[in-house]
Amino acid sequence: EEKVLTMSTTSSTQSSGLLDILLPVFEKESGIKVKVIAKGTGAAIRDGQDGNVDIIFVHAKNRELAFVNEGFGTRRYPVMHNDFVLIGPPADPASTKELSDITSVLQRIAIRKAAFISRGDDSGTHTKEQALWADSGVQMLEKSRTIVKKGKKIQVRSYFPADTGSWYLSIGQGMGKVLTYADEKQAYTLSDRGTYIKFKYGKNPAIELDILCQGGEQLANPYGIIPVNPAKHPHVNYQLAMEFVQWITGVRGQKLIDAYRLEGKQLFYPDVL
Amino acid sequence: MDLLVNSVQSAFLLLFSGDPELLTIVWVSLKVSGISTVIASLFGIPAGFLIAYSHFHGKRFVLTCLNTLLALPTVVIGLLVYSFIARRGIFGSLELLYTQKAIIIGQVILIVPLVTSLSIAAISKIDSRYRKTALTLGANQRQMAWVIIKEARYGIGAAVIAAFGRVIAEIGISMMLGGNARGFTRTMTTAMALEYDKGEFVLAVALGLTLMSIAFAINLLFHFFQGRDAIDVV
Amino acid sequence: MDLLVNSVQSAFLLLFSGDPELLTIVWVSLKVSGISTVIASLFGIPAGFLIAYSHFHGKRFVLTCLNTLLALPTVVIGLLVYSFIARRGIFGSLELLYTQKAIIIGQVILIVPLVTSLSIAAISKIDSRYRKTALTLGANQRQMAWVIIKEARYGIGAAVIAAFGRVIAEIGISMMLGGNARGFTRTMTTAMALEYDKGEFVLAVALGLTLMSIAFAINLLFHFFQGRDAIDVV
Amino acid sequence: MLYELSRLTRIFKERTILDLEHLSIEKGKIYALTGANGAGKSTLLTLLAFLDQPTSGEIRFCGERVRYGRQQLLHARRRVVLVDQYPIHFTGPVWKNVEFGLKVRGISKKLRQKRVEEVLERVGLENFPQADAHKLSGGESKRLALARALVVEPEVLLCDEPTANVDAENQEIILNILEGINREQQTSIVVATHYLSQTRRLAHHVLVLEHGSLSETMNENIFKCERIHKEEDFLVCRVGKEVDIRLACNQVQGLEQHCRIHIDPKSIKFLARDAQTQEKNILTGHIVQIEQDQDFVRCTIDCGIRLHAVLTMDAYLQQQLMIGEKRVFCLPDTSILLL
Amino acid sequence: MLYELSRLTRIFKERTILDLEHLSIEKGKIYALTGANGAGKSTLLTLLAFLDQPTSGEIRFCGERVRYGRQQLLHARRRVVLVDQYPIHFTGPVWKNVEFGLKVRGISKKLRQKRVEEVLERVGLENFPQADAHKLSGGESKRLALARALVVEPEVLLCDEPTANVDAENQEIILNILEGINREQQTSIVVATHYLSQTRRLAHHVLVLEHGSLSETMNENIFKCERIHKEEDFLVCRVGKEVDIRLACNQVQGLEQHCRIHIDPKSIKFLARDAQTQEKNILTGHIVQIEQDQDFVRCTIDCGIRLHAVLTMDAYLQQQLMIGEKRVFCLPDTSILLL
Ligand SMILES: Nc1ncnc2c1ncn2[C@@H]1O[C@H](COP(=O)(O)OP(=O)(O)OP(=O)(O)O)[C@@H](O)[C@H]1O
Ligand SMILES: Nc1ncnc2c1ncn2[C@@H]1O[C@H](COP(=O)(O)OP(=O)(O)OP(=O)(O)O)[C@@H](O)[C@H]1O
Ligand SMILES: [Mg+2]
Ligand SMILES: [Mg+2]
Repeated sequence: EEKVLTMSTTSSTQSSGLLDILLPVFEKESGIKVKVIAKGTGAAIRDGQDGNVDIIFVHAKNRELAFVNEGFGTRRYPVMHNDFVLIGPPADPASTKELSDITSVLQRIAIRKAAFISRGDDSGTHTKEQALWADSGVQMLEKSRTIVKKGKKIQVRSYFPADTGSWYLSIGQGMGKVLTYADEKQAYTLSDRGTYIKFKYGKNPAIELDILCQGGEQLANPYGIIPVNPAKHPHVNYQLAMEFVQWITGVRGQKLIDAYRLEGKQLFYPDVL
Repeated sequence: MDLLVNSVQSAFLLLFSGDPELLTIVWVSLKVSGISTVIASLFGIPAGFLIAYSHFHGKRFVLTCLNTLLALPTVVIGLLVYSFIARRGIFGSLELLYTQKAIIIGQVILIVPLVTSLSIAAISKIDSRYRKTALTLGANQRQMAWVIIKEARYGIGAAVIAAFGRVIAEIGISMMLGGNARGFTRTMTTAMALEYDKGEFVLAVALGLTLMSIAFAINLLFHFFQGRDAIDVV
Repeated sequence: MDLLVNSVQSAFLLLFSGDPELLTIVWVSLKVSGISTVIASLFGIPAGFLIAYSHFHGKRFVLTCLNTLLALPTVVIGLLVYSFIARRGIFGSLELLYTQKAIIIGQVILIVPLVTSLSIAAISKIDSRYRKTALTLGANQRQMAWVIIKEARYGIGAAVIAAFGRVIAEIGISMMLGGNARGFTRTMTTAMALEYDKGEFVLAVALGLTLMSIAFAINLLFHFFQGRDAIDVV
Repeated sequence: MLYELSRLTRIFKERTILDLEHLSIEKGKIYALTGANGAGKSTLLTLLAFLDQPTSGEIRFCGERVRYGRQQLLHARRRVVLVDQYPIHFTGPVWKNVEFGLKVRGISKKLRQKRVEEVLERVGLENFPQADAHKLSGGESKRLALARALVVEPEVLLCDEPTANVDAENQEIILNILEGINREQQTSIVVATHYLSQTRRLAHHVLVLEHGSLSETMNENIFKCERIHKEEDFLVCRVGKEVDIRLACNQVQGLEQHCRIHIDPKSIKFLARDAQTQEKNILTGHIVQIEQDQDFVRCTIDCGIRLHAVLTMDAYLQQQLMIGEKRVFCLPDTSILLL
Repeated sequence: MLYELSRLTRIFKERTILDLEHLSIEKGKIYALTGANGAGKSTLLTLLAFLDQPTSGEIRFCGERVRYGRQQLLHARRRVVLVDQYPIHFTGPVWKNVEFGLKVRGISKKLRQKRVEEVLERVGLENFPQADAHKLSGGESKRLALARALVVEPEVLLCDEPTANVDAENQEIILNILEGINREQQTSIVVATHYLSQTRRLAHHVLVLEHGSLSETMNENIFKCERIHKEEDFLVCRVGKEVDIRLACNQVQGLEQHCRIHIDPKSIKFLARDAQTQEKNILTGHIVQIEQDQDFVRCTIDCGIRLHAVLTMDAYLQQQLMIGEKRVFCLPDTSILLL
């Protein structure tokens, strides 16, 4: 019988093309086929909670840890990381180039009311963006909606800078679409490096946006992999999941990640190697 | 099961919360899909009449093409329209991208084939004596067309309703050409897709149910206008 | 403009490359949408007949509901089906999620209202003398229904084609319930969406054009079966 | 009894179209059903064919009360076939249309072939088996409808105006077919018609409908008239352009400007050339048609309006009525009925 | 000349339905158009109404060659109205249907109101202005179609079987209307009909179509017959169940088992009770109908089949034909035509 491992992951691992390099090798070496379901981080974690998949591979560290704490996952294994970059129009209307620190850049953008595009989709990137806004001291607004879950009323909250008027656009879409949008509107946005490289160097016509701020602990973007807990969902294929975890955090997997180049640029940095 | 129950309750809360953001979203949805449907009907019904009632070489080919266009995926429409109205496209200077107008353009392209093709089906089953009678009684081409369209109104009505349903439930084009910008081009469906992406399934379904209630209200209105007789058969 | 030209060229390359992965994708698309359309038709056409030809209290209400269901967004269908077939759902043990069967279930739900509603429109315009004639000549209910459905075949054919177009071009349900897993549930449209996500616009449109060519071929076949007479009007 | 209808009504949107106290139809007989447009003939035939339900009242068919359940209806309908006034054909060739009734009865292909050929020959459509049924001419289409009914050899054949739109030759043929199947297969037949003169020779009974009820008076000699002036004990009404009729005053209570009158054809009296009479209504007209009506003779007089008179054979021979002759006749008071 | 048709054909799918060498129709006259089912009457009327184009040949209307451009057609069509054989009505009430022709001509609401009321009254539908046109009875529907045409007061009125399905009273009324508008408004009228006896009294000319061409012989006295046996110089054919007709041998070259014959009504000769004759075909039958046909007298004889004979008035008076009488008559060889 065919061994199939079902994995939920964020779109960025898939659309960056990394999985297309990793999985065929893994499949050849272990005889395990990996069925990849790529979606937003929120939905991917949700898949794990619901036991629809055997393993999740995402980038939202706090939520990953919560996932493990609540008993849905056995353990978070760090796999790799890359970083977020703040990009914007070459003309740089908010003059952010003179600043090096991401929080002050965001502050300046808010003060100048320069157009900023937000993912607004609770993805890893969006979670990061919200945290950065909070750190930058820009006043945040909270918006909540009441919904019912398991018979109880609960609030669904979202945060965004106050006084946004028309400069802060929350578009609730994937990274690629946000880049396209920002390019069209010549606006600033926060992106993961992989997608940015792809859209800047791998696409014709390329986006015009440039990196205006990068580096620093605050912009780190770690990816973790978590097998779904068989104690919670007995049907999951924990054994295959662990085989994959061992492989990807092992030498073979880590080397492949390290060697992966998109448009000649390194995208991900292995955590274990 | 849970999901459904929770969502129904949440939908009620949403509907009665009077949340201004939700109202905006509903209004944008209705406006955009309403306008798209009207434009597509104004174009598709006469086109359907013309195609059904003319003889020309390659008519079968045109029909096959129309039916093929029914399978036009929203991604393709989105990208093609995008390539024209993007900043660097031919119509870039009109600044249409990420506006409601852009959604309307895309949606019209999406449903014109549907309205046309279903209108042809409805119109071509109308007894040819209607045409002859109208003409012999002195109708000109336009008046004759009107007679035929009136006789086919139930089928055409169904086409228009189907088209409206298609666009109000449509996500791809609204996302790609509208951009799902909060307060500007966010529609019920893009909002729903967003909540789904976030993993907020209850909220997504609740928004969907809100959409359905609104669609229901509109259909009630439509039925009312279409009149009693349309459905009396046997 | 560029996009279109490049895409057309790429589409040709794709089509004639004989890439086995592409072939799998095409095959999955066709299989899934074909089966969905057949199931939905087997259910929707008889349902349409029954609704059109029976008198019952609340018929108008049923019609309005049907029309409302035309506006059912794919996200809602996706989530509701998901909640049933997810591991924790009632049918979780069937392991349907992220399989082609799941897509088919969702798509059937998507288009049954379309097929039913358009069949009703087609059938209810059929002269009531057909029914009377069939009955007086000794037909039983089933045989009479068959007569009526045959007389309405052009309208019903249009409904089926529209439904097929709807599902083969559909993305949301295939994504949510199929999961776009390569080699398993990747369809033309989810592949397209993926390429779009990757920013590979040319490839996305090229896939779209490939889809259109296939849809065209299928429509040609369909036209061929529907026969010559169906479109002869005037 | 084939059919027994009692206290039957059929109401459409508050308008009572049929209201029959009692009607029996015998087995194996031919009935002609006549009456003005809108009298309810087609509505009645539809009820007799079990294609519609009466609003109230009951229909007994072969002694049993008709029940409107699916299975019972199918059973009854297979014994009765209705040929529509404006027939409609299934899309497809003539052949398929005729074959339909046999096919739904599950009759073998070979037998179908034979019966369809026979019946097409009978109605004179043998040259068109493959023609598109929708493109037939008016009369061909009517004959096809008849063929479709004949092929299943029903016990009861209901024909709504079978000869309308049919050419003279085929009218004869159709009448002969009806006569033939009645004689040879004892098929019971009800024919709705406006051409009584044709049907009279085959019908065993004539039923006249008037506003949905059975009537004694034949629907002929009915005229619209206009009140002109009143004289001592009668009222002068004008029919058509030039004919004045005097109505006795006891009839004319509250008479409106326009009214309709019926003149009993049996009461019209031809006068000898030199006769003297007290009658109020004495008219002169040309005789334009004379025809046999079983034991009677019907005669049409053109006196500005066309009047029909029915005479006994003796009276006819005695009067020596000849075509083209100008004759004087009178309408006794009792022969004129205000409707 | 109103219409002049020359070398006109109309072909449907390789079947030639109409093939007219020449046909002229005069202004201000009433024409009756007759012929067997499928002879092409309706097809011809459709061409005359400019609702269809001839396959070849030309139509001149009021001296001008008809062009099939939109504008020219609209102009011509506004002068000519066709009443269909099986009319169809627009969904909606009777009133709206009648109003249609006036509305498309942009006539004011007030005038429309008046004209519609008038014409409904004329065809006896004044009580149904709000009735659903699709639910009318057969004859009411026919009359509505006529009303719809009359209301626009066309120069030319083409009626396809206007009296079929219409009751006796209204048949009279319709014939009178046609006569009236022809006399008072000089409307030119062409009426396709199978009831020549009715139309004869108003038609100035009778056109007979046979297989799409004009014919001299009336389409009556046409019978199917079956070859029985051959005698010396003639062939015996059986018509119907019992009548034997002898055909002269010069006609019967290669005759098949079944054939059709036409008997010229004008050539039938009644014999004196004691007359002797050399004729081959001597028959006996009852006289069942006699009617006036302008200067002639038509007589129907039932001798197993129904034969029509046409006599001059003199011959009729001399023969003293009486209804019910049994008479002997002969069919001269030249009166029988093999079709
Ligand atoms: N479904 C219906 N709804 C309303 N009125 C109806 C319906 N069917 C028939 N009628 C009315 O009932 C009356 C009788 O109709 P019916 O067809 O029985 O007449 P008929 O005797 O057959 O007349 P004709 O000689 O013209 O065929 C007509 O006035 C008609 O308008
Ligand atoms: N559109 C068509 N396609 C093919 N055949 C046709 C078409 N219309 C008419 N016909 C055929 O042409 C012939 C003449 O038809 P038409 O309707 O003119 O006859 P008609 O003289 O009016 O006969 P009727 O007395 O029965 O009304 C018929 O045999 C008919 O089947
Ligand atoms: Mg009737
Ligand atoms: Mg005809």
